[in-house]
Amino acid sequence: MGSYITFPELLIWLPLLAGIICFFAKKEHAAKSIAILFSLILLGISATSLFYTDAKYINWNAVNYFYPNNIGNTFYVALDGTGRLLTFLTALAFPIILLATSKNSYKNPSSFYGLMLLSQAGLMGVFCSMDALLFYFFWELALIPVYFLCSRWGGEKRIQATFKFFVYTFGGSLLMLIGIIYVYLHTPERFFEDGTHAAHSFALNYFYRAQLSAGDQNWLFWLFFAAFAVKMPVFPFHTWQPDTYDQSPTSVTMVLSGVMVKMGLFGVIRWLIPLFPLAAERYSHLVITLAIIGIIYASCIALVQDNLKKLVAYSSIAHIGLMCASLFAMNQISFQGVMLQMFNHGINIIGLWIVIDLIEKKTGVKNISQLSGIAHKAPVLTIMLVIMALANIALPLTNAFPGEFLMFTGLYMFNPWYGAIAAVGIILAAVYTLKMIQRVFYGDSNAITDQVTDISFFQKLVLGIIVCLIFLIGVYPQPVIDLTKDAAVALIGRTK
Amino acid sequence: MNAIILSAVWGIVMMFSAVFIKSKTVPKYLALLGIGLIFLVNALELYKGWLIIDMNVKDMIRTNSFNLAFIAVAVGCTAFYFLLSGRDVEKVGPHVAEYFALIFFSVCGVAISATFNTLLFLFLGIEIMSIPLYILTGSEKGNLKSNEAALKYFLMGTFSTGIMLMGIAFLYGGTPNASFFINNLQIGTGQMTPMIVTGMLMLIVSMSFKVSAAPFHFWTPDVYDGAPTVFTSFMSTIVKVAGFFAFLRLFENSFGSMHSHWQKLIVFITVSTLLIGNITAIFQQSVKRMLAYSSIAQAGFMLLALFAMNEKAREGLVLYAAAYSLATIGLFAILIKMNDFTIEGFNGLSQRQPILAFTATVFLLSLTGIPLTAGFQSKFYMLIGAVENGHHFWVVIVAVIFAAISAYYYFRIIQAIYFKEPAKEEVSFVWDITIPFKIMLVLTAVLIVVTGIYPEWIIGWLYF
Amino acid sequence: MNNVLQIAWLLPILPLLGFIINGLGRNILSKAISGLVGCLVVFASFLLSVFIFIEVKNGNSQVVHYFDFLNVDLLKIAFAFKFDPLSSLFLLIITGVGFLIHVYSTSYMHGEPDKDFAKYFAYLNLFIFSMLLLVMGANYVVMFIGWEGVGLCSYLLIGYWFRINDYTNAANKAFIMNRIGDLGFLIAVFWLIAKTGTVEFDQVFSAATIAKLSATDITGITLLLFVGATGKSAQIPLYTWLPDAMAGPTPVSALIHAATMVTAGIYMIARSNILYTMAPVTQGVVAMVGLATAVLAATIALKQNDIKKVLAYSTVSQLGYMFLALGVGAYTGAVFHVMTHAFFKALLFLGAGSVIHAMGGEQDMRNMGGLKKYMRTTHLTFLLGCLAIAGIPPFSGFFSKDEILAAAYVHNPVLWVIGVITAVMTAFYMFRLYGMTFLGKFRGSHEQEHHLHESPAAITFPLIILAILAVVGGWIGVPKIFVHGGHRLEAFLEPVFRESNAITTKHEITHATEYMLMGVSVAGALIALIYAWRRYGKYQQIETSPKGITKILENKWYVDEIYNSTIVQPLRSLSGFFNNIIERKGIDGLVNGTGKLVNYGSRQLRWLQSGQVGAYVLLMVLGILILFIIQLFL
Amino acid sequence: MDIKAYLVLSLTLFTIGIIGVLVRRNAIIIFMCVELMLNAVNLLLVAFSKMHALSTAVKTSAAYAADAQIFVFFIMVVAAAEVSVGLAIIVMLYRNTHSVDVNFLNRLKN
Amino acid sequence: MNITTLAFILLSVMAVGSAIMMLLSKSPVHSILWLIVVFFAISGHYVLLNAQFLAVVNIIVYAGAIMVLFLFVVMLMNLNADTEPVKNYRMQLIGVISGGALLLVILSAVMKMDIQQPVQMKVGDQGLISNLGKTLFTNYVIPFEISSVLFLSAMIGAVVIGKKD
Repeated sequence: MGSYITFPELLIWLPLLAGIICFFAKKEHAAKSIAILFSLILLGISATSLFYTDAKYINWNAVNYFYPNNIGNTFYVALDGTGRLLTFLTALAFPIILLATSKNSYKNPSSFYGLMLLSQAGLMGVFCSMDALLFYFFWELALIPVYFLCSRWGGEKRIQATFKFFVYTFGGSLLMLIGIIYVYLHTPERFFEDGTHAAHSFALNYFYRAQLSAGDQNWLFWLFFAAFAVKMPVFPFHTWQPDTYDQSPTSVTMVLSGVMVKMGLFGVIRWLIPLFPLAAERYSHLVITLAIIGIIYASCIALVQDNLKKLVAYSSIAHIGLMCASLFAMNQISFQGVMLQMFNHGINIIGLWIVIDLIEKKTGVKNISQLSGIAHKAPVLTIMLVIMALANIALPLTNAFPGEFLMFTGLYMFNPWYGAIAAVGIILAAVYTLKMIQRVFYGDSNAITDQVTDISFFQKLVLGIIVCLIFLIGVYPQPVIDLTKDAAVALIGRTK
Repeated sequence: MNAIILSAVWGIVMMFSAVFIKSKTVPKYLALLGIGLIFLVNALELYKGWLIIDMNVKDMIRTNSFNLAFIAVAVGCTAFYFLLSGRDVEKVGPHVAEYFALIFFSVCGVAISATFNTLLFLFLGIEIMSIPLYILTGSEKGNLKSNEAALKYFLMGTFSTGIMLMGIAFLYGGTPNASFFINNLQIGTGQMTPMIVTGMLMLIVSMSFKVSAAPFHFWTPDVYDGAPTVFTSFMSTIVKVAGFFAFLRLFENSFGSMHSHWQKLIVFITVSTLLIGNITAIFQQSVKRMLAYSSIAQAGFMLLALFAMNEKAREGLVLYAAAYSLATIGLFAILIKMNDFTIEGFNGLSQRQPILAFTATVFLLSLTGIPLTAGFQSKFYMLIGAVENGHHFWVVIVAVIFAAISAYYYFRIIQAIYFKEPAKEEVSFVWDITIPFKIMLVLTAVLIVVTGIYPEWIIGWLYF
Repeated sequence: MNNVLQIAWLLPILPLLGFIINGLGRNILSKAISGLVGCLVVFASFLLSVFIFIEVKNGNSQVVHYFDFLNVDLLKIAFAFKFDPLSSLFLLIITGVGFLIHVYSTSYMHGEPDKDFAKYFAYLNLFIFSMLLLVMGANYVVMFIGWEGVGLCSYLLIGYWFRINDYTNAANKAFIMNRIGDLGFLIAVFWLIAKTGTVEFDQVFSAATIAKLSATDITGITLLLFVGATGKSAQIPLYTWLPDAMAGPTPVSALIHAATMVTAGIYMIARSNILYTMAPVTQGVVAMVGLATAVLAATIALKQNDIKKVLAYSTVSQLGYMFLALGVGAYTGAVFHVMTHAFFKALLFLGAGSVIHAMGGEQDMRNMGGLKKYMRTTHLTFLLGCLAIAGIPPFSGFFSKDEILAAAYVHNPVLWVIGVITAVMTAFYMFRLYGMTFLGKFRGSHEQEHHLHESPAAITFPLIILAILAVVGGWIGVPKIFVHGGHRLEAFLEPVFRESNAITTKHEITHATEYMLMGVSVAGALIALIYAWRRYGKYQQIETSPKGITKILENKWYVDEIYNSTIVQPLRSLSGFFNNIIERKGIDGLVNGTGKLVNYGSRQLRWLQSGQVGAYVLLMVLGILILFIIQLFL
Repeated sequence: MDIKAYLVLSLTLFTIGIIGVLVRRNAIIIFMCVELMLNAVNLLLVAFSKMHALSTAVKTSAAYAADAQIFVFFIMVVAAAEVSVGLAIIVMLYRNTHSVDVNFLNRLKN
Repeated sequence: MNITTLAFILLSVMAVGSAIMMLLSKSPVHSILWLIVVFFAISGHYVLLNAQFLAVVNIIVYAGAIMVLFLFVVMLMNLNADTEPVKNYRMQLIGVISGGALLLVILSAVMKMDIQQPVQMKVGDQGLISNLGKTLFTNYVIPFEISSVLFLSAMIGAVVIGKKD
């Protein structure tokens, strides 16, 4: 390995390959097993890559295909702290999602699984790419399969909802494209191995060396932020999210909320803050204020949500808002907290979606008001959900606690008031989560929930894995934190 | 030069073939042969500088790798056009060979307007390009729409020709050394004389008309809608991009030094074109008409080349020519197979014709400008150019916002293809869809994707 | 390193083990086994804590570090346990009382189906586990882990009968109120980190660190910590959850909502006593709040008819006492009262439980009476408990309460007066309860009367043990005016409060005054006691609609209603506003509005395309004109 | 003679042509107006050629002056070609709809 | 006020006047006749400018061939009557106004120019047939060749469109 093929390449090409294979699979179980098999292999690879973080394995973790062109971009992919963690999250999320996808729930499944894997490839690319143009490529490519998945297999209002989502993100990323171009035109000249040279370059390290005045940074910041803010989403760019989560098939919702929203945060970490440290400094208060408004706002709406999926969607908005806020607190504690929390949030929310999907499948409704007393019909399901929910409200010894603790600490160090106000969110989170548990699971079962049966062994297994992860990281988060140390330090270095 | 001569000659060949060949299918193969030859000789000229006849053109036509490469692109697209829609040309009317002959003459005009070096040849090129189109537009004699379109096109076309000639006259009068050579108008770097301004302005108007840029675009929807679909496909792609190339060539060589003086005109035209094209396209129900408006919208993006007028923009224009033409030709080729041109006609295409559905999606994504398609690369180059140019930055923002809006109507078709249930009656296709046709579609799609991944294979030619 | 402390990590692990066994095996384990497991693990940890206690008593108190919980940048949070007199004492109380209550539960919860039975014990073990974490944690974060853990367990146990909606409501209320407190706790921790960069007790309390903190910092931090305490220990304004928490099974009320969890606040403040000593403002606040709570709860308790509610309010009031003690700097007194209170309040709850058990779930005292002759053990132990809480010498309550009152008097006589009044009220309502329950003649239905019987050994055994403790428990803290050096507890806890004591200026009070104080309070208590005995000894049900102050008291000063209308409703309507107006109409409306606008524009622009050549040419000409104007005049 | 006179004249003719295109509805007349526009251009070109013939800049090569008139010649050529095509289209239209009124051409709109 | 100027004015008035008449006359036939008058006037201008070749060609091609073609077509359709029964006066007014505005704008733009270069009248040999012929067949032979393509396509057009089938 190493000299032949590198981790990032494997991470990108394998799912792509698998996806294309899946398209030609005739039977469902064939397609599904291919998908699961490949995603498990990928998980293995990604897990292995966690043990090769050391600098001396650089040519295992980074590759830079040069091909002659006159705009100076190369196929430059590499794994660094954040990217490694998020690729691992992606690699971890997909097997779980695919396993949780119950049989023949989607018509013509082969293309369904194919598209799923394609989106995985796109995500991997986003997290690996070290070249702005490449990054933009993958940024869009991750979107397209998801668009098709949502509007093909979603609920009845899927087309409008998904299209709203698409236009939102597409517009945002086009603005980012302009920003990329502008920065590109200010990068120094680049000389290639073969003697040819380009006037500018898209490579990350060249972008870091771009000559940008403070004035430029101030508006470039917003061009980039538009794309990331929509993706996260930050208040007030969030209205696509609840509808989309509600309408799209749950497997896709898991991808969206578990992994895809991290793209926005990742973008901020990898591109926004390092490229425009001055502007980031300057606008940090504005962004944090927005994010905190988002936290309170989303939590309040979650209080009165009757639709289970929308409730989770809004709670996710609140969580992302917190991450965004503490990203812009810009100290190492908050950075590492965010990086840790991105991973945790991915796991928790996927678990939450699995359970909610099960409930919807078993009862056929997703309105809290119609559900009641599932607890004594399906105790295991209940326990699982309660654990997920508690992780969602960051109870100690669940994985979310260390992350949120660090984030709040960082935010508080940046400015006590932000920390304090943002922390109100944890109360609201407790309120709506417990209300949801009470309404759905406690009390006496009604006509709808009478026939509910408990979950199968297989589902127990899948959820069990997630629960184990939750507690594992909750009790001993340090290894994950260490993984992101270098990245955070480097980031701090850029901002200073 | 080779392309000009051979296409003219081959037009005559086609014309006479009508006398000897009675079969309806043979002319297509003859035309394919011809276009292949033209591509070949043009390529030879590009690589080796080899000429069919070495005549002294008195510098009235100037060939360099750049415009030869463009001719190669145009001819290549024409070849794809023949391969995809050749069989549909036969469906239009009895005079198949004549249709092909006209197309060849039009290609001759394309070649001229890509290489002209004097206003005379600009004029001739544009005319040679357009007059066959008037005829082709009206070639469906029984169809009133076709007639109407032809008349409208003709009247307004000649009108714009008049404007253009007036402009040329003013330029001639305005230049101190009476000359029609575009690079010899000797426009100083100072303020332009009123005559020059007037002349240039009238040229802008007439060229904008040819490339259907607002507010001179009004003929476009009607003509594209009325003309036989197969010819709409031709005139909305190859001819239009040729017009753009001529536009760019003229203004770069003659008024390039005064760019800052007339850039605001281009800004006005660009923005209004983007606005009208995109906004009006949204509400269209007929896909054919929608594509007409989308061609206007794309024109707005191509105008960025004139707005920027730098190296990247020039490359971008050629890329755009290829990307836009291929995608549109492909779409029209699929559209012809439909028996109703409304968007509902596409409902559930994916279930009946997966290959068509897939390729159509690729074409639409390319037109929208999604990465990995040629469409993205061309837009990307345009944007680089436009940003590099530095003035009127807001135009770029407007452009991308409209690019986002354009997704709205392109994706309506995609939604129809994939997410809507097919209409009950299964006979939604007039003509059978042959295997070669599918293969060609896939080939086109592949080409688009390849260009999207590695556009340098086209750009490389420009600096051969 | 000593081998007992080496295996100290077993202490929390054992209950956790019990939790896991009972939790996973709840479908297969029989009642006997799960009960046995539940009790055994707690008993084991009790033994362990006894050893640890001895170890610590031999002056070997230390911090045992296990692994880094969080280690980021300069912030290092260790997962470490601290063994010192304070924690070891609490360990004893928790595991000891905990064990007794486990035993009690085996019989009390016997009616439950197997799996629920196992679930119950699992929760109980989990509670012990978190409580141990809370107490042993060597820094605020580990403490917070336990802190929220116990909150979770109380939530789970209050909502144990989750099919009844009121119960789950109570559970939610408890958890959310605790969360509000926890928020204060958390922010205090952030503040600490921001200022000092550490949360380890030893470092925080070291003079060097405290030097880093300004007076404002200390006041702020301590106040915020106190907010946490009010949540956990049910003080004003966050006390209302505790009475509702009586929805849970009675042993739970005894363990969590009387003996252990609710004292966490006191433990935490005692733990960070040095900070509080250095923040007189906070101390004042703590004392005030504590006293206010004591009075308020006591007044409410006067008019409650639900036997458990009375006990609950008395708990709140007693906790208020403890905070008063903390407020006036009598940390030892507070801890002392925690211990004694743990004994007699657990005893009282368990007794009440035994009564309820006998009455077949009946909790309204108006339907009881005359149980004396049916259940002797219960009656006797209960009486002892009442005497203890009423502060009648020589029962344990007397000593602790007296110590607190004395300290209050030293600090400010007014506090003392109010304290005494509260004590009197306590004596009154406790004996009102006693009288209504055990004296007079039975007022319940007949089948209840047939059903009446003394509870089995598993119930009476803990009662007896606790009764003994309630009697003798106070003797480790005999004030020096009786026996010199009689206050062994003070001596034992001295190292913990050394710095505080060093700072606070102790002005001794004369023996005479002290006797006088004792006399007054005891006398008051006795009078109230006898009055209540006489009055409620022959209590008859008289149907009179309550009016005036009585009505207010029966409705608990309408506090719940006030909270509901001032906090809950506004929040709900705000959310509704956000959801319906801003989200739907505002933001989404804007987004969709843009789409609509584009569509509209599209529909309008189409009319430009009129189809008329003349019009087209005209528009072209106008276009030319515009271009000319732009070029020439702009 | 001053060139301005010729400018005014031919621009007037040109504008008359444009106005004709605007106001008349008979396709043939419109077409004729376009022809008028072309003639106006021709006139202007010839005038310019004669102007340049005197101008010092191009005295050296009298050929340049001829260019304009050649150009006029080509314009006539093109005009002739256009006329044949245009009239053919008009006749075809007349065959189908017995009218040459452009205002009746509104099957294609919006 | 010499004879040249006089002729110029005369011809100009004639051209403009008959152009307007072409515009105003109802019957297409009259319009065509008026247009022929305009062409004659323009040819007169050519003569005045000593562009003999163009003068001749103008008469032959335009006044002769093209106009006659028009005349034939009109006759063929016998459009001698008024072909525009319903008048749209508003449209006409707008048309005239905008056209006039265009004229004014262009003139105002062009008249600012500083060329005092007179136009050579009656003399000068560029316009002579021999000269033009020489230029045409030396410098301009290629455009000449290529313009044949136009006629070819026009021819085909006649076939494709005109031919009845």
